Amino acid sequence: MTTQHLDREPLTMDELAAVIARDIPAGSFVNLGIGHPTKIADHLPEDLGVVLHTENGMLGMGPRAEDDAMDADLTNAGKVPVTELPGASYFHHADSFAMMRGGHLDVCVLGAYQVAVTGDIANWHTGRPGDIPAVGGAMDLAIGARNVYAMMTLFTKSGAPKLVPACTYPLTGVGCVSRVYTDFGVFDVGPSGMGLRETYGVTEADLRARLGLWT
Amino acid sequence: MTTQHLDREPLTMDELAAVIARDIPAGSFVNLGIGHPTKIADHLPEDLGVVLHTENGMLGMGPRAEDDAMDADLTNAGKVPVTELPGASYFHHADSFAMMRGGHLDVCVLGAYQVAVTGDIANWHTGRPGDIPAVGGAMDLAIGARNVYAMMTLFTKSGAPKLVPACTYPLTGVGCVSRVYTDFGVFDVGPSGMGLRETYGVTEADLRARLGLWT
Amino acid sequence: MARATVLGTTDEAVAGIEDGSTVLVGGFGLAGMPFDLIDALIRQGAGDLTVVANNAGNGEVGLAALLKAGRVRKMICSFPRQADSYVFDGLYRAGKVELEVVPQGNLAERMRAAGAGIGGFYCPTAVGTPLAENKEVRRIDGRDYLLEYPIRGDYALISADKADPVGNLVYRKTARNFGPVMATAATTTIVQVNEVVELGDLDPDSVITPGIHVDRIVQAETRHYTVQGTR
Amino acid sequence: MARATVLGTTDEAVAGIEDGSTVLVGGFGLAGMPFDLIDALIRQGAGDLTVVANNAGNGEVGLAALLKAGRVRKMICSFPRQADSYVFDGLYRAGKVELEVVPQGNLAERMRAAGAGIGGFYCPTAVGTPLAENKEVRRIDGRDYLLEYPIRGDYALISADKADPVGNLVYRKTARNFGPVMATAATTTIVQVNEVVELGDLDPDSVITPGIHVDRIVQAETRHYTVQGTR
Repeated sequence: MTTQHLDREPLTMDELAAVIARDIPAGSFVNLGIGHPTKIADHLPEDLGVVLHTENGMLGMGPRAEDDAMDADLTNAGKVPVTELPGASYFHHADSFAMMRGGHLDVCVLGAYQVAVTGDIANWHTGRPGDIPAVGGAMDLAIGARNVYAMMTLFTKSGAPKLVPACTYPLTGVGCVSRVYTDFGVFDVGPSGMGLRETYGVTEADLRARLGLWT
Repeated sequence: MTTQHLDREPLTMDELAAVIARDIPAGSFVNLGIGHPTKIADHLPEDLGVVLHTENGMLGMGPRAEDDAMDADLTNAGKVPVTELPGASYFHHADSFAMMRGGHLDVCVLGAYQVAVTGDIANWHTGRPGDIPAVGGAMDLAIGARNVYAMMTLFTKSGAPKLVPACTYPLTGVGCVSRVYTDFGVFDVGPSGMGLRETYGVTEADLRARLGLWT
Repeated sequence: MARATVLGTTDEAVAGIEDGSTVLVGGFGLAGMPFDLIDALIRQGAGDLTVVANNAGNGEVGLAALLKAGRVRKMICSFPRQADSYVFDGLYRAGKVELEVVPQGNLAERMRAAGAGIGGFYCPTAVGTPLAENKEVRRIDGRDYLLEYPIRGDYALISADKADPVGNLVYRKTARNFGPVMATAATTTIVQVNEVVELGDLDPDSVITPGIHVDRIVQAETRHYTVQGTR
Repeated sequence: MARATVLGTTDEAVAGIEDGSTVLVGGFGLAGMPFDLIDALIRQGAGDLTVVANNAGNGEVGLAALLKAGRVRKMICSFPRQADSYVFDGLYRAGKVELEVVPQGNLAERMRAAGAGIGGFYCPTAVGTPLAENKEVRRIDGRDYLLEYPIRGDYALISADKADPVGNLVYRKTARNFGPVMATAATTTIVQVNEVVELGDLDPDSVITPGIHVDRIVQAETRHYTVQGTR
């Protein structure tokens, strides 16, 4: 059953961050990928008890550090200075990625170039000749959490869908994404097929037509 | 060239411990197996800077703890209460055995039922029916250090050599021992053949004859 | 993995452990053994357990008491036979408990692999020995290795020195032993601690087990300072 | 592994590094980067290096300066391309440096394997992606894994917060990153620290890198507190 939010425009990335934040269960351990997903942190109420993991070796990450609070020894995975919350802990990279790969994180939210209806994700490399490949922790994150969500605009600037039958960009992970949050709608994806949970500023029928994914 | 110490009896286990201690280079990281090898610690001068590893998770182990110094949280691999020296560190079992398996220890001295001239060692299981097998860290220790030495009496109580062409007891490790310290003599062993370094209370010729290892 | 919960009693801490579970039990001999949790597990009644631990109990306390109560179907451990392991020895000889012997370092590394999402690893330990039987051998860079698989637990019962309310743990001396590894390898990790401290009281740089690996915390009822053999 | 030595200068600390060495360089971006050791390595002159690090340099300092000096034949890293990685970008596009991209977690785990004597391990990361090319795939319990091999270093250059005279290390916050793993994976581990403390000043329960993994220690000449992008 799809909920259609038709009394409004499609979501801004900040509104989308709030929508994702509402879906994160209390007390979860969460990794927010570089880029748009970082914004989700601003919408997590403190009393929800969500603990943020940053793969460069920390649990209990607080908000971005400003001015005097900036410490060169305390950054997030995007190398942005951050702060430490009470109950934080530090660990080395092998332990940090063991934590991720071992399935200890509840949710990871990743930005994406493309997500396939099968749950494949492409977010590390455009594949364009001359582009320097740089994967960082993307592939580890993609397979690491119990629930991997993608957060992206649904269409490219030129209007091409980024939710696709099969990714054309080099893959980051196979069948690992279970939900895709976009400005126009929220989708379930994976091996058992795709479902449309919500639409924003567009009807289900219009969205299906525009994506060309259903017949 | 074999050095023959003929003006004396064969070594006691305590004297043997002192002989081994003299061969341990200054500043080495050393693991001493349960049983006779534990005695070697008593013969390591403090200024030699040898650091003792105990595989249950400690570097910088000090002497056995007595009376009030006994702490249930501080034992060696034989579960004997020990003490902590300045500069000690604690770590968990996976890190401790990674340290060993990764070749970071300079010397490990093990007790043995049998050692083969090829460097095989048997020290964990008699193989007798009804005996409960218990390996502990023996197999990890046998392959873990850069130099693995065996310390044992050369003959069983019934007079059978324990330095043998091939072990008859179940193996602990293959080709891993490089030197065998015994009450009657010190031997080099390994893939390149065996050599007799020193004898105690017996001539080289007598010892060779008694072992029946050389023709 | 919701955040850790601090419970009031060891009985609450071990609630829900099912018959047939695989339970990782911390400790090296008596050091670090979670005595109170094991006593609670005996009261709780779960049986047909597979227990993974370094030893198979000492005297009649802790793991030995669990064995004596007949709750253990199989022991996976490195060193069952000790001077005071008579409870296990008797059960084993009577065919009442199965035994799988695993080298100590492999026991630790296989649990680490389970916690770290590693599917298997090549290990040089035990090559050419009876414990290599039925294991795949692979030669890498001129050295032989055995393929070892992860050991996972449904539950881990461990002890630590201090916990904060979100489950961060620090340990004391060699009582640390298997605790940090077992905490990562079990679906539900239950910890008895000497002390529950306030949030913010642990130095984040000195935390050994981050709270993400801990599910239930309980303050130990009695602090065990008994040295093995002197009990 | 003789015991660690505390040296007076960074030049002494990097003495003897040969042309063609594989050097593991700590740091995640600028956090934890051993700036002084890299500067000393540039003065020392070793070239034709294979450098293993998370990134490929920022601005013109640290690793970027080493690259700019033309000493690096190959970079093995997870994330070379950054906003300020123009030195590497230029060299790479000019064909003057080779690049091997390794997922960040695999980079860490492969160095851990080297330090832990593991011959190889099965890892689920990168299955089905271009980075799986030429890697052996194995299905274990219904999931596919890639066989990954250890990455060893001849030298590791890392930074830590404090060392004691026997080489025990503690780190500060996320500057810890690759330090503890690289320390185990190199034949010779060289560490710059903010402070060398007296023997006994570090709590043995809080030591992160035991001294056995450390060979040379030097106090950093300047304490780097520059935050990336604000330099």
